[in-house]
Amino acid sequence: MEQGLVFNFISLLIVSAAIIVMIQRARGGLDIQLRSIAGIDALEEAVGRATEMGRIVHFSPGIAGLDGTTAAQTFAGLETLGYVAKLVARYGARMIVTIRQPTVLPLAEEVVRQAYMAEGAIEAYDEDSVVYLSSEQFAYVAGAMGIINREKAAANILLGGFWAESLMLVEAAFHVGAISIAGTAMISQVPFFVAASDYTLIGEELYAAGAICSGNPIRLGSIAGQDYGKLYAMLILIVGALATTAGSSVIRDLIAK
Amino acid sequence: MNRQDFLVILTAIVGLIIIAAQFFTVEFIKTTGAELQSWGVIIAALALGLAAVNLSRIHIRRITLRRANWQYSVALVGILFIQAIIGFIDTSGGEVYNFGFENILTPSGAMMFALLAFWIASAAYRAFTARSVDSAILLISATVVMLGNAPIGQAIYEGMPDIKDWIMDVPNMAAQRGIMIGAGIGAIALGIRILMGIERGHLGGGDE
Amino acid sequence: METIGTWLAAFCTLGLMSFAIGENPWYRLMEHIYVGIAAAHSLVMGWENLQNNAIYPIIEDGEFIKVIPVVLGILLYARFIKGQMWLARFPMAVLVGIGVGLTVRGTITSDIVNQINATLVPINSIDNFLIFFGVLTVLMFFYFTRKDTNPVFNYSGIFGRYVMMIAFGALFGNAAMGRMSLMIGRIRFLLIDWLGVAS
Amino acid sequence: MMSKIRNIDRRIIYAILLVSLAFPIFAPPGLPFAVGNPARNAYAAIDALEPGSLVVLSFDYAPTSADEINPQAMAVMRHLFEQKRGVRVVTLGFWPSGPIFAEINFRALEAEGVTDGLVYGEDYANFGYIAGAENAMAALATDPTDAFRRDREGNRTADLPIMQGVATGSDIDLLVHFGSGTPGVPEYIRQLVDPYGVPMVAGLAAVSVAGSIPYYQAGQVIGYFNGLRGAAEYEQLYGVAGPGTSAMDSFSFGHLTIIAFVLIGNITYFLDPDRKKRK
Repeated sequence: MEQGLVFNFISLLIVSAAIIVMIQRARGGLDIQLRSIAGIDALEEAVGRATEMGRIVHFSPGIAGLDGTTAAQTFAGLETLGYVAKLVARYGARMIVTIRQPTVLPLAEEVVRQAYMAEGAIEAYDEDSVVYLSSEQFAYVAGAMGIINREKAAANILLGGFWAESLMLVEAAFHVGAISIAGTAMISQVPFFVAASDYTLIGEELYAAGAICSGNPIRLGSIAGQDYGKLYAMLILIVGALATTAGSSVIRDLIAK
Repeated sequence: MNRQDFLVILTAIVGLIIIAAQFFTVEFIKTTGAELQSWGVIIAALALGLAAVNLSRIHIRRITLRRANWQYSVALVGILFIQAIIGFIDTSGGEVYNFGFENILTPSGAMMFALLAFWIASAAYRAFTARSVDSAILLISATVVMLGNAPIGQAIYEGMPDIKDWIMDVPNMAAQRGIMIGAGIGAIALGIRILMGIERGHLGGGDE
Repeated sequence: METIGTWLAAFCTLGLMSFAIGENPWYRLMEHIYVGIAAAHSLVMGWENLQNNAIYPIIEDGEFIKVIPVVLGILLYARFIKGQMWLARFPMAVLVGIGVGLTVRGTITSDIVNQINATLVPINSIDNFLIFFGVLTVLMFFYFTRKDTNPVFNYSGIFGRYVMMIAFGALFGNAAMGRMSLMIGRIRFLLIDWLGVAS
Repeated sequence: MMSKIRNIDRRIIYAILLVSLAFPIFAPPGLPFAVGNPARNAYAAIDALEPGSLVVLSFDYAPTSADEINPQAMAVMRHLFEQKRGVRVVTLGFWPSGPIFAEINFRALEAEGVTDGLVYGEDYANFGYIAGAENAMAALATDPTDAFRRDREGNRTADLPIMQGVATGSDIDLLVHFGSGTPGVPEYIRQLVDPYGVPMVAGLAAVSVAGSIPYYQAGQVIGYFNGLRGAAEYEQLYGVAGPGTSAMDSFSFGHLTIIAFVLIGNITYFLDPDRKKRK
C-alpha cells in the first residue's frame, strides 16, 4: 500500500460503498425523497403564466453534448425538459426548445413526444417545437436570443451545461420580461444566472432537479449515496476542527497515514 | 456476452488498473498503468482530427447542396485545408504557419471572448438588479471585488484591495471548497456509475 | 510581412467586433474562418503529437506495442461510416476508463481529503470560524435527502447560500476584469499596432 | 421615463464601455496599485530557484485568453532568463496552442536580447504539446521523457543535457502553470502536485481564480497571478513595465463604468412605477 494514502484509500472505499449500496437499494424499490428545489416548484407557475399570456415557454437543455464530464448536465436538462413538456401539454401552452448539439436533438424530440403521450395530448404535439439552431456556440445563442425577442417569451428555462454565452440568454429573457429559471453545474456561469434570473439552481441542484423530475432510481440512489459521502466529510470536519481547537492533532495524524 | 457488456468490462478493467496504480506499490500494475496512459495520449492525439473531419463533412455537404449561406462554408473549408496543409509541410513552428496563427486565429479568438465584455456591460445595465437578497449580496460583493482589482478602487479607499483579498480568501474560499468537496463526491459517483455500466457518459474538457 | 499581418488581424478583429452592432455577413464570414482555422490547428498539433509519441517510437525505436493504440485511435473515425459506429466505441471505452481512473484516484486525495485537512483550523478567530462554518454549511446546502422542514439544515443552508453569494460576487467581479482585459488587448492592438495613433 | 432610460439601445452601452477603456490609453493617469500576497509569493518562489534546478513552464491556454496570460508568461520568462541563469527552463503544454505561445513569448524576448547566450537543450527547451488533458499530465508525472518523447526541434528529450537525472515528476523543482480552463489547476494538482510533491505557481485567467483559491489556502498552489492584474503586479515587483501595467488605467475606468451601469440599472428599476409585479 502506498505510504501516506491509506486514509485516502479507505475514504474512497467508504464513499464508493455508500454510493453502490444506495443505488442498489433504490433500484430495489427504496423510496427516496429529496428536499424541494425552488426553481422546480416555480416551473408550474412559469408555464401557467405563459398559458395566461398566450406567449411561448423557451427551454434550453444547455449547449453541452452527450460525452465529456458535462454529459451529466445535459442528461439532467433533458430530464427536467420531460417534466416541463408534461406541464406544457397539460396547460395547452406553447414551447420552443432550442438545441445546439446535433446529438442532443433526437433525444430532446423523443422526450417532448413522450411527455405529450403521457398527458394523452399527442395530437397537440408540434413537430418543430424542438429546433436545432447551430453547433457553433455564439451562432446558437444569436438564434436563441432572436426567438426569445421575436416571440416575447413569457418564460425562459435554461437547465444544463452553459458557458460564456449564458449571459446573453438571461439578458434577452429579462429584456422581454420573461420569468427566468436557470441552472447549471458550470460554477463560472452561476453568478450571471443569479444576478439576472428569478430562480437559480446552483451546481449539484441541477442533478437533483433531474432526479426529482425523472424519478430515475439510479439517479436518486446515487444522490442519496453522495449525501452519505457528504456526511462522512462533515463528520471528519467537525471532529477534526474541534480536535485542532483543543490543541490535539489526532485527526490530522490519522489523515496523514 | 454482447458487445455492450464487453465495452463496460473493458472500461472497468482500464479504470481499476489506473486507480490501483496510484494506491498500490505493485510493480506490474504501475507499469501497466503507465503503458495505458501512453496509449491514452496516442488515442487522444488521433481524436483531435475528429472535429476537422466532422466540420469538413457538414460544410462540404452544405456547399454541394447549395444550402443557405453556403458561401461561408467555402471560407471555412478553404481556411481549414490551407492552414492544415501548411501545418503538415511547414510544421506548427514554421514561419508561414505562424502567420495564420498570429494574424487570424489569435485575434479572432481574442475578439470572440472580448465581446463578452460588451455582454457584461449591457447585462449589468439592464438585467443585474438586486431583486432578491441573493442578487443583492452578489452585486455588492462583485462591486467590492471589482474596486479591489482596479487601481481606482485603491484611490477611493486605501484599504479596498485588503477587503477584496479578505472576500477572496475567506467567504469565497469556504464556498468554493464546499462546492469542490460536493462536486468531488459527485465525480466519484459518476465514475462508479460508469464502472458499473449504468451510465453512458464519457470524459473530456474545455474552456471556462 | 509585418503590415500585411497587422491589416489581416485588424480585419478579423473588426469583423467579429461588428457583431455588437448586429449580425452581419462580415461577422458570419469571420466566425466561419475562426471555426475552420481552429479545427486546422487541432489537426496539425494532433498529427505532430502522433508522430512524436507513436510513429517515431514504432519506426525508429521498434516499440511495436504502440501499434495497438494507433489502430484503436483510427477506429474512432468509424463513426463517419454508416452503421460502423460501434467500432468507435472501443477506443472511447479505453479513454473513458483512463479518464474515470484518473478522476476517481485524484479527486479523493486532492479535492476531498486534502481540502478537509486544510479546513481543520483552530476555531480561535472570526476568519477561521467563517471558513469552518462556511464549508460546513455549503455542504449542508447540497444535502438533498432530507425533509423540507428540518430546521438544522434549513438555517445552515441559508447561511451556506449567503456565503456562496459572496463567492459568486467574487467570481462575477473577476470575470468582468478578465473579459475587460481581452477588450483592452483588442483596443490597444487597433489603436497602437494598427492605426499607430497612440503609444 | 424610467423605462425609457432602461431600454436605451445596447449599442450606446457598448460605445460608452469602448470609450472608457480607450481614452486612458491616450492620457494615462498612472494610478498606483498595490501588489497582493499571491503575486508576491509566486515571485519569491521563482526568485528562490537555485542554479541547476528544473522549472517547467506549462502553457495551457488558448488564443481566447492570450491577451490576459501572455504578459504573465513574458514577465516570468524575462525574470528567469535575465536573473536566474543556470536554472533549467522547460516549456510544454496540454492545450494545442500552448507551445506556439511559448515560442511567441520567447521570440519577443529574443528580439530584446534577453535570451542571448542561452544554449538550447541545456538552459532551455520546448517540449511541445501532447493530447489527452488530465491523462497527458499523469503521463508527464509518471515519466516526463516518455510522455514528451521529442521536443519541438525533433531531438530525443531523453538525450538532452537539460533532462539528465530527470526520471519522474518529483524531479521537477517548480511548476509554473499558465492556464484558463480544463485541463488546468485541478488536474495538475490531482496528477502531479499532490502525488509527486511538486510546488506549483499558477498564472491564471481571471475567470479561473475564484475556483482555485481553496488550493491556494491548502498550500497546493503556493502563489498565483490574477489575470492581467497579476501580470502588472509581477512587472512592478520585477521593475520592468509591460502590457499588464499599461492596461491598469483602462481597468480603472472600465470597472467604474460597469459599476455605474449596475447602479443606474438598479435605480431606474426600483423607481420604475409600472415595474411589472411578477408574483
